[in-house]
Amino acid sequence: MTFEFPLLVLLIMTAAGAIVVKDLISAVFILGSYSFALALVWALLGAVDVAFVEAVVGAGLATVFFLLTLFRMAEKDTQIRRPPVPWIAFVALPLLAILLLYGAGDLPAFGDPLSPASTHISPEYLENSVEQTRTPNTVTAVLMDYRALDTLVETIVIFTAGIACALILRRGT
Amino acid sequence: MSWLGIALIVIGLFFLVVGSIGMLRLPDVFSRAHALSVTDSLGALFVLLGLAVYEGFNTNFLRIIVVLGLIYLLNPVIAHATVRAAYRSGLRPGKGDDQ
Amino acid sequence: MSSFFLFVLTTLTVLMLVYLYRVVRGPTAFDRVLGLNGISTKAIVLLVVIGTTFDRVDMFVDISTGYALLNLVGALAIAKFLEERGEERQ
Amino acid sequence: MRILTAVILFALWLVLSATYDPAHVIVGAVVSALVAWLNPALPHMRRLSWFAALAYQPWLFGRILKSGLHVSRLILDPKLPISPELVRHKTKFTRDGELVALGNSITLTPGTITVEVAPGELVVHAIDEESRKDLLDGSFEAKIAGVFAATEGER
Repeated sequence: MTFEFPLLVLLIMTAAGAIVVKDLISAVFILGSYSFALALVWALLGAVDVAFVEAVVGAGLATVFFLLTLFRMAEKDTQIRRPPVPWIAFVALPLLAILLLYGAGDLPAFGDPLSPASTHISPEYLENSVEQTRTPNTVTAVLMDYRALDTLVETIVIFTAGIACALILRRGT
Repeated sequence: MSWLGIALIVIGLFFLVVGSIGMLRLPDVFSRAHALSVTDSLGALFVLLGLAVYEGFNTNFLRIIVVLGLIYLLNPVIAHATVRAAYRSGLRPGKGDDQ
Repeated sequence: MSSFFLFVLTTLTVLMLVYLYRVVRGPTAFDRVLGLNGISTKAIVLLVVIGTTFDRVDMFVDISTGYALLNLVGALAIAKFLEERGEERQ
Repeated sequence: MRILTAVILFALWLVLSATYDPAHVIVGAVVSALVAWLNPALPHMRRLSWFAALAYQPWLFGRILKSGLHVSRLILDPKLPISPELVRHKTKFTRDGELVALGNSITLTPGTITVEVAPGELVVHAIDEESRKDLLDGSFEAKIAGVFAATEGER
């Protein structure tokens, strides 16, 4: 399945577009489309829940919150004035990229059955999750059952943040 | 059966491509909304219908029809809301406001 | 038959790029919203196509249903805010 | 009427969940009954004649196909022969149900899009002369009046 390639191109183009564009409102919309593309990548990898959260938070909530913020700002502040790029970035960033690519060469290939991650715990989940948790989707089973405490605390954090956002927004009106 | 599905998908792709071309060529917000409505109504309809037929007549067929029904109910609302916002904030069609 | 679906997926992604052009370039904010709506419609269709290739339509249809509903909420919110702002500026 | 809502919701649940063991089905039945009980019935559903509503869909699809082909030809034409214009479209509908159905159908049909809705009047953006004529011949109104024909609801 080589469909990852065009999707990754789309992902990089949206990310670059959000940085390059001149005013913040367009940047917000481009970030929204970036989230859609990223959610598609997650869906393609089979992580349906992550895709769903990405769509809800990235494309839905974040866009609306960003826009809410932008509409309370003066119009001149929504334009980006960027200082010129320092010359050292042109040297350092390619070096960093080469370093990361070099490191990525040692990672096991995607879907390699002999890598540590696929020999140690994944077979356990794949073989037992249906009868232990009665959840047809393994990713959901891992997220909601095997790591339930972790997810619970995460949910508490997100809930608190949501309440804080709601309070701040309410005080304005 | 699968050939019928593929034919429907190809027809849908044609309308999706036409919608994109319209998105590029048409001059202002109001006209571009028409291009989007071609994409939504016909392109998505034929592609999803083709996929449903390709799946065969089981519960998946019904589910794809549910998605299709959602698109048919919701996308006109979105298009209308966007165009109304454009209208109320002072844009008028016809002059081609491609700054 | 898988190559046909690969073709469909690639075409849809290229079409998303076209809408992305409208989002980046579009002179008014409403053009950007329209482009975003086009992208999300493509994303809904694309999800169902991915589901068909994986033979797991049941799983992917759920997300695309969620996408469709979320898309409505987001687009209505954006349209409402843009409307308010437009009235303020006149 | 609430029973009908519950049945529709339950059918939707069955289609989307597609696990038919007793636990899931019972949960679905309870949830859809609860939702139907907690929400007031939509006032327009009482006036809906279901047969006409079902017959309306293929007709609408025919209209969409026809005008979709027309708009596609406009878009692909190298000269781009469009003459977009806003039209004030008088209707005899004043109630929400009819207005929503009419506005939605007009927007769904390529070539015309509803811009403003008020009781008795719609502002419609039409892309060229032919779409404008299609809108003016009033066939949408006739069909939708048929869909909402059962007027025993008082409102």
